[in-house]
Amino acid sequence: MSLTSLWRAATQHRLFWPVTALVALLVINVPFTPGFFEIHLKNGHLYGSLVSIVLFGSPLILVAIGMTLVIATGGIDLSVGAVVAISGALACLVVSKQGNEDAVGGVLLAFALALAAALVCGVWNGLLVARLGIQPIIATLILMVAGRGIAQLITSGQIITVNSGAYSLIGGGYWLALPFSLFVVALVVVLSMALTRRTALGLLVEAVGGNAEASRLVGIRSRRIKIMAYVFCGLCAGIAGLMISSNVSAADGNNAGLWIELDAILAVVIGGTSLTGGRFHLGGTIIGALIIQTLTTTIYTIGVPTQTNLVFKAVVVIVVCLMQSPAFRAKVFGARAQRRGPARKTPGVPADAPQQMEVSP
Amino acid sequence: MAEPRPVLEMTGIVKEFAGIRALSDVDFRLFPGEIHALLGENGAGKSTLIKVLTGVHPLDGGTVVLDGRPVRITSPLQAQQAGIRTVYQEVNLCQNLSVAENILIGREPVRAGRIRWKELRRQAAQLVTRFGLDLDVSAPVGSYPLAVQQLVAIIRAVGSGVAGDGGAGSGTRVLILDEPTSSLDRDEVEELFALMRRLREEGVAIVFVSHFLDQIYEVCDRMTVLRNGALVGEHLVADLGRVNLVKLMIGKDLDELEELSEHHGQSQAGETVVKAEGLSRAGAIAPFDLEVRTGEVLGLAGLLGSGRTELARLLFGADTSDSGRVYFEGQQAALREPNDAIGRGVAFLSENRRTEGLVPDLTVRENIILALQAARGWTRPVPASQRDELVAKYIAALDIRPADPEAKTGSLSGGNQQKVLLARWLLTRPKLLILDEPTRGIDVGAKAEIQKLVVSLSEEGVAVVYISAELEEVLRLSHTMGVLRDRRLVARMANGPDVTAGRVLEIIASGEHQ
Amino acid sequence: AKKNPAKSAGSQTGSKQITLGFSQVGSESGWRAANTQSVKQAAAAAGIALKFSDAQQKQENQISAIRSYIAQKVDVISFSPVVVTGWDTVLKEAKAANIPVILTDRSVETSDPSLYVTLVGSDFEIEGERAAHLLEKVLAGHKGPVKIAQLEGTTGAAPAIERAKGFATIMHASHPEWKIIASQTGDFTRAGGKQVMAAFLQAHADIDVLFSHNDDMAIGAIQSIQAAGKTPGTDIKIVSVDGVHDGFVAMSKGQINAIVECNPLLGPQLMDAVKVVHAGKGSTLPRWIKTKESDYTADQAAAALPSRKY
Amino acid sequence: MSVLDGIRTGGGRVRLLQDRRLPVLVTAGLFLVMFGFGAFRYQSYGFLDGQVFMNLFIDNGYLLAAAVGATFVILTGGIDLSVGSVIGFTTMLTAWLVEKQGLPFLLVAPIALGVGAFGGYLMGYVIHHFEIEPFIVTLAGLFFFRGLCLVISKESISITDPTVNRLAQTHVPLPGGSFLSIAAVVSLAVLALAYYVLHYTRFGRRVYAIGGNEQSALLMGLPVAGTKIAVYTVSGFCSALSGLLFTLYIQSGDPLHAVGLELDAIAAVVVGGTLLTGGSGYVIGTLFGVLVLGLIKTLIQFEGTLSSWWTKIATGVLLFAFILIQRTMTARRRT
Ligand SMILES: Nc1ncnc2c1ncn2[C@@H]1O[C@H](COP(=O)(O)OP(=O)(O)OP(=O)(O)O)[C@@H](O)[C@H]1O
Ligand SMILES: Nc1ncnc2c1ncn2[C@@H]1O[C@H](COP(=O)(O)OP(=O)(O)OP(=O)(O)O)[C@@H](O)[C@H]1O
Ligand SMILES: [Mg+2]
Ligand SMILES: [Mg+2]
Repeated sequence: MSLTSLWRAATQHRLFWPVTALVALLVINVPFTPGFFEIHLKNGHLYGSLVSIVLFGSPLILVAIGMTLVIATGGIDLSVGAVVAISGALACLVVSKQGNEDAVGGVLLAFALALAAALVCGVWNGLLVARLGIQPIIATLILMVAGRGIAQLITSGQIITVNSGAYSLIGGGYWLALPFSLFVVALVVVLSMALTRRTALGLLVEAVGGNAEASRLVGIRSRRIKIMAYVFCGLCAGIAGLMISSNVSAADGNNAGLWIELDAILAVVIGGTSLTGGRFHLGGTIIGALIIQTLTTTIYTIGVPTQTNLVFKAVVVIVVCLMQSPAFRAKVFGARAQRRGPARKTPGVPADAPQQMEVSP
Repeated sequence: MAEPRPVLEMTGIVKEFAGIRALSDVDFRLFPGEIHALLGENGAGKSTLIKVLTGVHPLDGGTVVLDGRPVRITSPLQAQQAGIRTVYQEVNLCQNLSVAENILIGREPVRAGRIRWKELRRQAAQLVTRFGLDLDVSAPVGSYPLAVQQLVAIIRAVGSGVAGDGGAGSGTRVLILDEPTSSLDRDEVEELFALMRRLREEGVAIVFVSHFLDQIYEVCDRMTVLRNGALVGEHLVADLGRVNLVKLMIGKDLDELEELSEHHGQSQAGETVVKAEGLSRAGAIAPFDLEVRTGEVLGLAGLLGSGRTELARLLFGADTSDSGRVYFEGQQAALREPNDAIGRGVAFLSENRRTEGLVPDLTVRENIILALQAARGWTRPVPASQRDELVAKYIAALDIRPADPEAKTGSLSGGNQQKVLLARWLLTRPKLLILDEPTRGIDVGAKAEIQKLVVSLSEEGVAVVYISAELEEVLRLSHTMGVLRDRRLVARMANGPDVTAGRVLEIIASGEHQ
Repeated sequence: AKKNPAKSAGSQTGSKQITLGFSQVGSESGWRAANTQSVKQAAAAAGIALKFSDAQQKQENQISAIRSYIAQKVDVISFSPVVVTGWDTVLKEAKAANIPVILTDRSVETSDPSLYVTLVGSDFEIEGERAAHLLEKVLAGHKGPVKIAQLEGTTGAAPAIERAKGFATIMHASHPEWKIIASQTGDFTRAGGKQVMAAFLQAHADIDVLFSHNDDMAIGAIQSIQAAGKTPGTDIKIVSVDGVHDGFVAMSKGQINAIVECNPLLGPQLMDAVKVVHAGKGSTLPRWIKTKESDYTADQAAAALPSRKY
Repeated sequence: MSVLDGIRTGGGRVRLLQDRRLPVLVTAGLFLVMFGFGAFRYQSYGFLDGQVFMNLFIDNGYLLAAAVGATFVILTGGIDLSVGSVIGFTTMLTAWLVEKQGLPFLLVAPIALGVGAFGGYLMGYVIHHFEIEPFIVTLAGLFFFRGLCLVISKESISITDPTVNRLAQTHVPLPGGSFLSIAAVVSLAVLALAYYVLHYTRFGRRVYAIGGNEQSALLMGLPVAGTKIAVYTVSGFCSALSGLLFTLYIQSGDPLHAVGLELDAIAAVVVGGTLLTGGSGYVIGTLFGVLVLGLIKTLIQFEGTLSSWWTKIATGVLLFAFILIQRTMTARRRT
């Protein structure tokens, strides 16, 4: 009895379906990789599928978090992939120019420059959207196209390899036996949660995304808010770029973060944030990103034939989305729900209502 | 004579939203050739009943019988095909389409599948003029003021019935009007009533929702009263006096209305809050001077489209002015954005709550807190405790239902949404409060509350600009009156016993003020 | 900073300078960049006016580029086909405008062989076979079954398909004991190679050999292998294709056991061909001018490393 | 009623401000300016040769067809990301059926179109009835159809079928010695048809109504469900058609054909002055959007000195310059 009500409460929860999907995906792996959930210590750090999911998933999580805010303002940012490439390229260039690549100072300088570049990209997008009023998808498409070029310009089309322990830490290294990127992600998540929920930023963003004109009329400086969102998104992409390049100790202007924007948007939506703007859910986004990374890993581990990768991905995505859609559940499991629905009981008509109603002659 | 068979009979109607009962076991019947008032407080369930009938929301229980045949209507389209035409409460038009299309879309005149645009415009213009309106039917409907849009929506609904074309809509059996007059002026209301009477002669059954009791008593034959989603009774209008009606609606006597008679004592002329000199905006309103002092209520009267909203929007910086200057408390202000004005203690309740007021996805609490929060900036959130206390206070003060700060504002009833917006501005403690149609869609009880609120605010020294399509309301509340005509401020005068509705209308008609 | 192209339009101004229209696939990899580099330098060196355009991996772009070269009446058109099929129409137009065409890097399928004069480049399928033969060397003395993991290039891309094909041919022909137990695409990128390899290592404890369709993926994979606590090159033998600089670095460290060189520096050969063709002696050229390439094993790596230009 | 006179005059003014044709006109104008620039800069390369202009249509015919489909979707406020994949899939399916199964092209074509339309229908159905964001459903579509390409075959299939060759190589001569390809002509026909449908049929007006305000459209008693699904079906159909044109253009099926083309299509639509929020825009604008993108490519090719990355950067810069000017010319005061 109370159990069923508990169950209903659980299923009502926003994160129920995303989490279910995630768990399901993880479990699928077990028959193919018996030791899937095992985690053991390999030369000084944790090692196992779950670990690598987190490790390889971190950049996506970061980008998706930034994307969440942009989408909440009713926008979208297609340029994150390019920004990833730019920041990675710039950082690696700087590091590789150092005499001693391991010098922490040089690496920090590289980070600073890369993030500065990412920030500029964010500001650029923000200005195009908020100041010039260009439609977000097209405004960011510009940087999506040109940004790749810039990244390749930086690397002059080559792959810049760095051999710097310090640099490889952020995206590939371990700390306290855990992937260092885990800490970075955690930091960013905490920051963004604080930024949006401890301050009023979250509310204002949701207002702007929910009804721009109304927001203007209550005096919200929606332009600033939007610009901030794009800048934040740019920064997240920048950090992701550092991670991706650091993970392989090399910058690949052309391929780094290729199509990551689509996965990020996917993650955001799976996480329960609507592309029309307004309400946003960072927690959901993180789950969404993990789902996608797990999906990727699953494809590799269960030996899906290469040519069916995409079909497999498509099917999983659509199933997850259908499961989340109340309309779908209503239509499919609707029949039972109907019957379980409240039986019509005689309603409590207020006492002072006339008991018998006069009928017109 | 024997009672004719009802054209529509709804019995035991039940509707739930996420467990909340909006309608419980409501019966409703409608006879051909009658105008039937559907009455109740804000949130009583009127609109929901209508939406359930026309297939916007699925029924959770109960039966609908149309012309003696039980029917299951699952979409507005079906409702139309069954001869039920509806004007929903919030104006529902496609702002991007022309007036003509909004009136006739779905029934466009076609030859061999090809739309005949000339004919379309001709028919539309014909309907519009038949309604005594004079509009450019090829202009986008979004370019017209809300009031005009409401008329267009009405024309769309009744038009089909009148212009008996072969389309899916011909032969209207039932016409449903959910608060059609909430933003209309007398003349339009008159036109509407004339039309309704004409249709009644033709045997059309009309459901009429309104919070204006006089209008009810003017046109309706029969009424059904709801309270808290339950049926309270069905009566002949002739059988039930106002006082009893109100009593039925809100479940308690209402005498405050009388008590709050002709208030406009001497405005204890305080210092100037706002002063406009030659302020204007091309195509919207001609240059005007205006001054409002602390504790003064300035009422703006004028016909639909006369420029009241525009005037207000200029004072608030919602639109930028072409010429003129504004001074707040002495020093000049450049109003580029609303928050320039808000920073100086101005608040503006827009007449158009859906597009310019609500953030429907946000909760009541968030909507209420929004203006205050915006003023404080994103870095300084309103402390939770203080916030909840404020919100709770205003929910109680304005009697917002459901009194749940977590409720999604979009799901509130029209009147309650209006109250939320009012609360939003009140807790910014403005120096100048601009109210454009604040009582639109608000029920009798709440209306009285709001009017009293205005009075007490002015007593606390708040300067108020009060715009309402309801002249009496303006006359009753304001210390000074401004009269607009054709987007020009033609007269300003101190309110007094000598200033009567008749006199104001005279000025509006003649255009000058002796 | 754009100079007025009219100056460089040799063919128009009647001077003897040859104008070559070159349409590059794109710039998807370091290999490609080196290739572009080489073409540009060689052109400059040979005093040929080069009109270069990058097709961003899109055949339609390449086709319209070729069209625009025809419109610009260049003397010779050259391009490295993004895919092998679908060139007939545009090549016919070139022929109609009697502009000779030289393919670089990969060949095309066409109904009418007269549509292009010659191909300067290598053969991916053969590279696959060479890889297999190299693996034989690497595994010399190894007994028993060999479990192979394969890192494929971008799914559907010609090099990926052909290299896999070539490798498989030899394997099936002469090595029943070899078995490909896992094969996935790493999109020719390091990140791809690393992720896929990491997953492979989780799923299959016992991989003996990694065959990677290019060095970048191999380099990525090496990192995963190390993370899994194994020694690349020893616990898992690695054979890959391309021979980019970093590949050789890895090989000199013994992390890669053998590399099939696929030489991007075909600019000089191309320019020679262009001159011949423009002189009207195209018929004297072989249908396929093979690029100078060789195979390397770890022991040669250190020696070869300094000479790697890309 | 005379009180509304003021309103009527106001109406005129406001309508002038909000004339929805403005963006299209501006786009067209800018296109001509750009073309003039090219003509001036590359005159010595025969840029003014009528064929260079015709090549814009020949080289972008398939894009035009796809963009027209996308216009329908975007006008309802939706979006279709599956365009590129459906094109790729169509080329693959066609090539496979014609070459490997030996079916006649004239039989294969309708099959391909049917498949594309059906795919669109399915996506529309899911979008509307299960209330899932178009972006996501069509993104899944993107993955799915691209995947199907590879399932058919990893390798590209060249088409030697004589019918295809004839169709591909037929030149439709034009006065002035220049010519168009069949594909270009077809795409222009599609454009004309789309224009007619959008502006002279009830369906077309419903598309605009839904884009204007779906909720209102529903309450006005318009068949929203049908229209929305139909719109995605149209888009699927156009994508498939575009795929066929692409097959003619390239005479081969390749699993990697038209990757990312959806973005070009969307960009073309938006550059053509259509709002992604729906309800506002003209399919003619889409034509100019396509031409502008094509022209950008052409200019860069004629420049001929740009390295790979400068090509990308230049593309972005030109796009930006274009949109910026368009934006500043159409920007109107807020009312
Ligand atoms: N979509 C919805 N979701 C949840 N609750 C709803 C929804 N629509 C209406 N309600 C609730 O149903 C009740 C009746 O609302 P309804 O709009 O019928 O009132 P009403 O009589 O029209 O009031 P008003 O006079 O203000 O228009 C309200 O409590 C409202 O909160
Ligand atoms: N014909 C019209 N075309 C465009 N805009 C119009 C037209 N008529 C009115 N408006 C707009 O309506 C406003 C002028 O009417 P306004 O709403 O201010 O008068 P009002 O007295 O407030 O009418 P209402 O009582 O309906 O609010 C301005 O916003 C003006 O732009
Ligand atoms: Mg209502
Ligand atoms: Mg008004």
